[in-house]
Amino acid sequence: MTATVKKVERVVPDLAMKAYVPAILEGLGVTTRHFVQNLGNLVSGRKKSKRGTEEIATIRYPDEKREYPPRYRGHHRLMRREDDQVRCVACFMCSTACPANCIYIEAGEHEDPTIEKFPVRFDIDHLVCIYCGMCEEACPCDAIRMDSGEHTKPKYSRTDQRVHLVDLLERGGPSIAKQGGRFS
Amino acid sequence: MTTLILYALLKIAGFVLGYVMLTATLLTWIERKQSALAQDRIGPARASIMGLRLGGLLHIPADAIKSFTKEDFIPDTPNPWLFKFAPVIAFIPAFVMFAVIPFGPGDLIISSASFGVLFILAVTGISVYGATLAGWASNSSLSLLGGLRAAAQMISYEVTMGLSLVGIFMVYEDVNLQNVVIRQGSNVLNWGIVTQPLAFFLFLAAVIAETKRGPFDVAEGESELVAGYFTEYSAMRFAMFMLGEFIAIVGVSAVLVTFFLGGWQVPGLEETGGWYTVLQVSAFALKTWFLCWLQLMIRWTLPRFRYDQIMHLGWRILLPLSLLNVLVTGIVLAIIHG
Amino acid sequence: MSDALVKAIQSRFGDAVLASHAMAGDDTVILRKDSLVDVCRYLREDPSCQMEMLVDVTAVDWQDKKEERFEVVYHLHSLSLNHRLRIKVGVSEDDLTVPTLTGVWRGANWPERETWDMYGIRFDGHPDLRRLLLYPEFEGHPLRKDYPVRGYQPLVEMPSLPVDREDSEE
Amino acid sequence: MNPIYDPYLPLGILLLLAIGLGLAIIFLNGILGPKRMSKEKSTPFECGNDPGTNPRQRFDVKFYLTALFFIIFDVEVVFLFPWAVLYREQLLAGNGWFFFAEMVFFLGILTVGLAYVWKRGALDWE
Amino acid sequence: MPTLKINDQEVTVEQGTTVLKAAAETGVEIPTFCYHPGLSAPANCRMCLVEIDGGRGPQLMPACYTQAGEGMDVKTDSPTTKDAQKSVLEFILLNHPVDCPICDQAGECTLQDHYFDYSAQPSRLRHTKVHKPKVKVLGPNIVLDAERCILCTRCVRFCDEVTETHELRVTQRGDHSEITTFPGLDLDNKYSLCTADICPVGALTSRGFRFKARVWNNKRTKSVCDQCARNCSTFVDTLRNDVKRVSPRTNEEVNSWWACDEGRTAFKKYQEGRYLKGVISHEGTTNELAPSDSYHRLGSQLSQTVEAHGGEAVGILIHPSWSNEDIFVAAQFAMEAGFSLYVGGRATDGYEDNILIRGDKNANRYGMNLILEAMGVKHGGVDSLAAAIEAGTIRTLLILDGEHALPESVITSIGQVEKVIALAAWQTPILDAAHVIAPTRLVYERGGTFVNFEGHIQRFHKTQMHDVNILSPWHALSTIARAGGWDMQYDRISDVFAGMAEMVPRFAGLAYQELPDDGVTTVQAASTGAV
Amino acid sequence: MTVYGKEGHTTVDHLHTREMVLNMGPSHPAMHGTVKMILTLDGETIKDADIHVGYLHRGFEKMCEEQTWNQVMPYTDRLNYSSPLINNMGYAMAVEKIAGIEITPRCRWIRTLASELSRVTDHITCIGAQALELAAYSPFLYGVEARELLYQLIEELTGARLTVSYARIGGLRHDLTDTFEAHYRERLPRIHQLMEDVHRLLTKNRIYYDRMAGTGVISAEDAIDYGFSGPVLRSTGVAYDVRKNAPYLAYGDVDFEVPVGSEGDNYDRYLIRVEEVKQSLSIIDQCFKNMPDGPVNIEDWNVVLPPKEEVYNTIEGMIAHFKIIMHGSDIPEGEAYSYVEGANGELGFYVVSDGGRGPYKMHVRGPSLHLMQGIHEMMLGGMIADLVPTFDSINMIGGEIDR
Repeated sequence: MTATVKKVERVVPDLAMKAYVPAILEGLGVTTRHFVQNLGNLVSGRKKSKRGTEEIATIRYPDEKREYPPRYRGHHRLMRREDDQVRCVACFMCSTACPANCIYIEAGEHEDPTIEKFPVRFDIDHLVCIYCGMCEEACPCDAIRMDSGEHTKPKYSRTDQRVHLVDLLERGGPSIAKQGGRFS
Repeated sequence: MTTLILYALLKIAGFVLGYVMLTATLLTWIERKQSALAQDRIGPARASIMGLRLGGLLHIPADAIKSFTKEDFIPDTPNPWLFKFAPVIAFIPAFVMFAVIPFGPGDLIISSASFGVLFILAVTGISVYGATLAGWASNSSLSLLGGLRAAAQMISYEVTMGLSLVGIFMVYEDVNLQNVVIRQGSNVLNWGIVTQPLAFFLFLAAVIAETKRGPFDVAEGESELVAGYFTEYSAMRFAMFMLGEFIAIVGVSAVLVTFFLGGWQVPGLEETGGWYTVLQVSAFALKTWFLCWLQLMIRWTLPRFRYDQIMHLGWRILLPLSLLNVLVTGIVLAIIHG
Repeated sequence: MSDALVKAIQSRFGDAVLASHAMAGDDTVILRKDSLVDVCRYLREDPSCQMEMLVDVTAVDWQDKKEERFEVVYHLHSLSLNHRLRIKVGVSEDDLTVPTLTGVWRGANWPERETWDMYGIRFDGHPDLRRLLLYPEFEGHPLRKDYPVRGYQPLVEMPSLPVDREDSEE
Repeated sequence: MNPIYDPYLPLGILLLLAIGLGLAIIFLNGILGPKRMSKEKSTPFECGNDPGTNPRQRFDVKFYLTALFFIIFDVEVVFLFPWAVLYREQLLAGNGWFFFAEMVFFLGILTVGLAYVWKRGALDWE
Repeated sequence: MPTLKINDQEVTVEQGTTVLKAAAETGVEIPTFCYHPGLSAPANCRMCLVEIDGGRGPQLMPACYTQAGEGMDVKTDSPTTKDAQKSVLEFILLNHPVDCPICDQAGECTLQDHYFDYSAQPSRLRHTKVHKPKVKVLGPNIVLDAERCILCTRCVRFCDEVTETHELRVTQRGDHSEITTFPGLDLDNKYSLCTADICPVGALTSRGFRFKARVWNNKRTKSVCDQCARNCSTFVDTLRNDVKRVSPRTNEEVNSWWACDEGRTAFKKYQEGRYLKGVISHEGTTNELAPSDSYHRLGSQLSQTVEAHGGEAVGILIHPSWSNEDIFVAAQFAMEAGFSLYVGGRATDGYEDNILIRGDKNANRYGMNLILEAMGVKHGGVDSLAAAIEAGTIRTLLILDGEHALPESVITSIGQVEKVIALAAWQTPILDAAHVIAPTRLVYERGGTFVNFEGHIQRFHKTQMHDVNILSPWHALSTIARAGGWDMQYDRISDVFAGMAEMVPRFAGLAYQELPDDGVTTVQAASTGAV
Repeated sequence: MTVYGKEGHTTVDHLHTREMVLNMGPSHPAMHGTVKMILTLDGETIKDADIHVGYLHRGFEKMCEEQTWNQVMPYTDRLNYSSPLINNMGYAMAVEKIAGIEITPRCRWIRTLASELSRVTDHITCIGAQALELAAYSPFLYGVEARELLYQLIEELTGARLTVSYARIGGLRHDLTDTFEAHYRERLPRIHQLMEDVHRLLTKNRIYYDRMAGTGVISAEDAIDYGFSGPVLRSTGVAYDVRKNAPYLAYGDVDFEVPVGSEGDNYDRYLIRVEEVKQSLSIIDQCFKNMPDGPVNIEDWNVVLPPKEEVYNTIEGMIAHFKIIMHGSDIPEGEAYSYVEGANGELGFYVVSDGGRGPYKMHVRGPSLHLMQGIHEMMLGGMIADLVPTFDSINMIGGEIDR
């Protein structure tokens, strides 16, 4: 295998470099450029400078929020059926797929024989969760999703980080995914 | 006598407490905000009183309150008293340095002592004690290394600092700072930076080293020594080092302005008195601010020297250069006047 | 390429090679324990092998699945000839020792320490056979199959260096 | 001298003020801050470990050397100041070259000293 | 003795062996749904179709039904066979509902396994599936989901051939076929849960276990049923330390493939009233005690009585459902201290049939007799206990386990005993009379050995764990004895077993750790030991 | 102790200074990734160094033995947390090697692209952190800003910035998004500009040069002997790069150069990383150009999860889905050592399968482990301050050493 090798060019210190000052001035030029342009942006309220290059990369977080991409894995939510019932049938796929074992489910028998099974309890411990998305991937009913677009918020106690069925359902909207052999 | 005291107090209040302390406290904010802007960040903006944020300015009182209400603990050390007073020792020299700096024409100088520059050199010499004693008294290896580095570095650059000023004195024939400023006059071409350009750079480097600021901050180089000589300090004692450092920044900027940037002189303005004085005091303030800004910018631009490189730079480059500067100044002056 | 290598070892060391295979394209020889160092030295020094780099050392615990419970696995790589070889040595539970390869490659040091740490296989002649990843007070060797996944260990006091206070008086 | 230019009194006031301010700040902190000492807090910081060695021991002699050099050179620098202030006056007075030569001689001694320690390796930090 | 080739491997089998079994002998697995070794082979699922060349050219034949013939050439991995398997699976899955999420069988479903192993093809169906009744209750223990049924008729055959109660039948035709009970008949025979076990899919499920847990999360432990003298081999499934299900473990020697409903649901009765702490009752007030303290309490009580009134004054009521080790330690303790030993136990004349269930509801009477006999311990029954209480010779009565079916005479007279102390795992009425109760472990929480009515010794394992401080009966007794000042040094069950094997000739040569999963017959052990 | 006598350096016993033993780390600003070095110092010179790792040990290999093949993926994210995508790909490749799975062409290119994205972020982090610990704060934040732009891309692609869990056995979790390339191109000029700023602040700055050049030197022989790889090995002039020596994924089909150094010092490593960032950006560009359309996952329901549409609506899909999640993908018995060029060097996965639901044995050959076992060679005789750039330039990652 002939590797295409490139020898990196080391800087040979010349007098200008040895004198410290030119490099320092150049460096100061760079930082000052950023400083001046950002100051201009800040004062004038522009997002970007006229050249379109300098911009302040950070945001004032709680006041201003970055929009998460659609695939962002955030707070879990449980979707609903068309009749607003919980879509989850307590199949335990998510808790099985979960590498962190953070999902606790208890199944119950539903009166409606077409639903049969539903979760009586559905707890996720967000302190244990590693937000890997395996549960979402493992769900065979489009019930659990992580696309709520919000991340898990800090809480004051450990128990508060254990979210329950109600919290999860609150975030969930109706899912339109067809299921159970009903092709559209 | 009473008037004398009152007048002195007025000047102290106006200059040291008003201008210097204000600038130093503002610098704690500016350091963060300026670096933030230079690095494409927003910087401090969180502290607020009822939604009012003032661009993060409220962080200054917030920090003060925090520092005051934190536990000030003293580690297990054989020298608790040294430990306790080292921050004060570090703080005082930076503070009293302003006594001999003229901030305006005439008697707008707290102490018009004729030994002005000697006082500054003496005071910066004393400031070595703060860091060294802190490092020693902390009874920690990291602190000790930091303290030793601080001591060696500061005294090494002290020599360059003194030597680079010799040229200034040769040109302006006085060691009283007010007189140096007056001799520089309102003509920019007669200012120290033009007549003694090399000395300016030497002195700038030396004073940055004296204040232990980047790129000379090996004494507190956090990637090696965690926080150097003040690793063990907490609460307001820790803040005193910081405050002392920022006051020292203002101090050395003022000294630089005085020696090299014409002090309170406004270019082209010969008269003094009345509104002119106000203008000149403002000019002094602005020049000092600019140099403060420059020092901060340098700190946020450059990497840190290694300790031996600092010593190398000080003894083998800056010292010979400052000797050379004296020699060249002497020759040039001799040629001009000879 | 490496096939030739396996043959070379076989012809040179004969019965030192217990078996060889090339599963998924990785050439493997299974060696007798006592000839490990000799074979490795040969592999490193012989111009036709030039295995300058010991890539990795680890072990596998076969518990009841194989006759010899442990298998120490070495991966070798030749930078100049760009070929690789895997060497395996069986270690039975009665004699948990393997000769060290630190004399052949200095790079064997830490991986061997890790293997000792995780499997309790002792490397004879290793200059500094301490635990690598776990703390000295740890009991057991966690990557053995009989070590429970949730094997909790008692908390230990933070280890500290002895402080020599006497020299301040000198 | 005009008493208004008396240099020492304001200096003294400022010094007292500095000391007072420094002590006051620390005193105030002592009152406002909590006091909760613990064994861990009182041990010197060494990355979470107990200290490896006692810091109170002989440290590198180079630090002492530096201090010595500083004293030598700084004192010599101070000698230069009066000379520097008078240099131009002396130039104008006409004995400039003699005065200059004096300084060169003095600086020469200084330089020789520097060259000596340099050559001897005392400025080598490894 | 025909010789045939299976995947080019020659094998000679007994005349009349099916190809399926012959293949199994060579280690080749042929997938099946309807075939069950304990039932007749109807060959109706067609999953076991393999390519067999019996001399008339290769053709697909059901391996479970076809007898091995001389010179047969069987190919289980030929393209034709594989294609047949895929087709059969596709056909079976045609109307199978998309139910895995709610189906209890998921995880141990033969259909899932076979599909994954033999097909893994996408569906080609884009039409609505046939719908059938979903939650159809067949009996007290069984519920049917007709959609999931693949009509293998295992359940029908089970009711016809094993229990011979004939409750189930297939009705309708084609894709409307469905399992039903005969009108007016419920599926409520004594073995009805076995139909759920043998159902290869999730059509028949256990109502008790329904939705309680997912099978792949369960921890499965080998155990032995202690509800009658049969000692059926079982699996105990636990989840988070909780017994969820007990199912039969195939053991030709004891229970073949089956187990009765009663034994399998017995664990539920232990879920309430469990003793996790020692209890002291004193004039109507009860106090709790740490387990270890309660053992000490018992020990000192016993030693006090012995000191005051001699060993005879202590009556000890042992239970024939306890394991050999427990009984051995109890007997040794009684001998050592001179206690009077009485044998209690559950009813001995319960329901009995000729399938599995025995009338004697005590798991280990055989083993107990072996031990007591070998040790020569004097022991009496419950009647003699009643007599002794009446006579007033018993000052302290130590009841071991609370599950004794005691005669009226004992129950009425027990109040006369000065001190009634007990070592029990869960609350029973008889324990109301006890003054001090020390907790011990349930049968699911400990290991040990039973000998069944035929002399077959089996080992059961610990399946769950509540508190390590609660000890198994043998260990608790050993601790109690030590606390009372007697010399009993048993801390490991294998030591107990070794001591017992030394003393009981029928156990000679056995070692606790080396008992096979299926157990051994002690009669044989004794005979080989004698030789 | 040496004093300066007539003969130059003479040892005088009674003037000795005690050697100072200094614990550096685990809780130390420079010891990122938590490592402890017990240094023996003579003044400021390092005389001896005993390196203790393991503070981030979390039983990775033990955990893997308990999980299904795909469940291991999130764990691999946390090996080299600066370039999680490369770890993902490395692990997936090892399992695919055992099973003999040939991934789809599009998947190959996406994996290449993702690996290179990760490499860029890793190198930028390393360059920035190195500057940061030499107190040059601005280059660090410019680097972070550039990295952030890429992290946002990674987030768009995978759903998370760091804990990506992107690869799957036999494919990937997602295809590229439609806007991915456009977003990348939009950000590229800014990234280039920021890297240029970093270069202007550092490369020719003498302070930086003095700190970096001639410090942390190691010879090629030592480096190979200790099992070094990646930029550290290349800085000694050995042109070893897995992407060239044993091309995997689509690396055989792209043009790039392997930068090597000559001195084996910190400065060379800095230059190599800067150059590799450029090369990687060029590879990414080629990936976009050459990437074919087509499926991302292989069509084997024994290995990859069926598409959701099939899972929801067909029993076949549902069963395959259930089986893979309950009992793991169908991977045959066997063993394989698969290695990729991680940002710090050869990242190898030695996986043994017993045909079960997950790895029987999993071993990760983290490049940092070998770098750390030889770091004392680079440190001894240097000053304590040199430790900082040296330690940074090998870019020690606790996650892959301690596992």
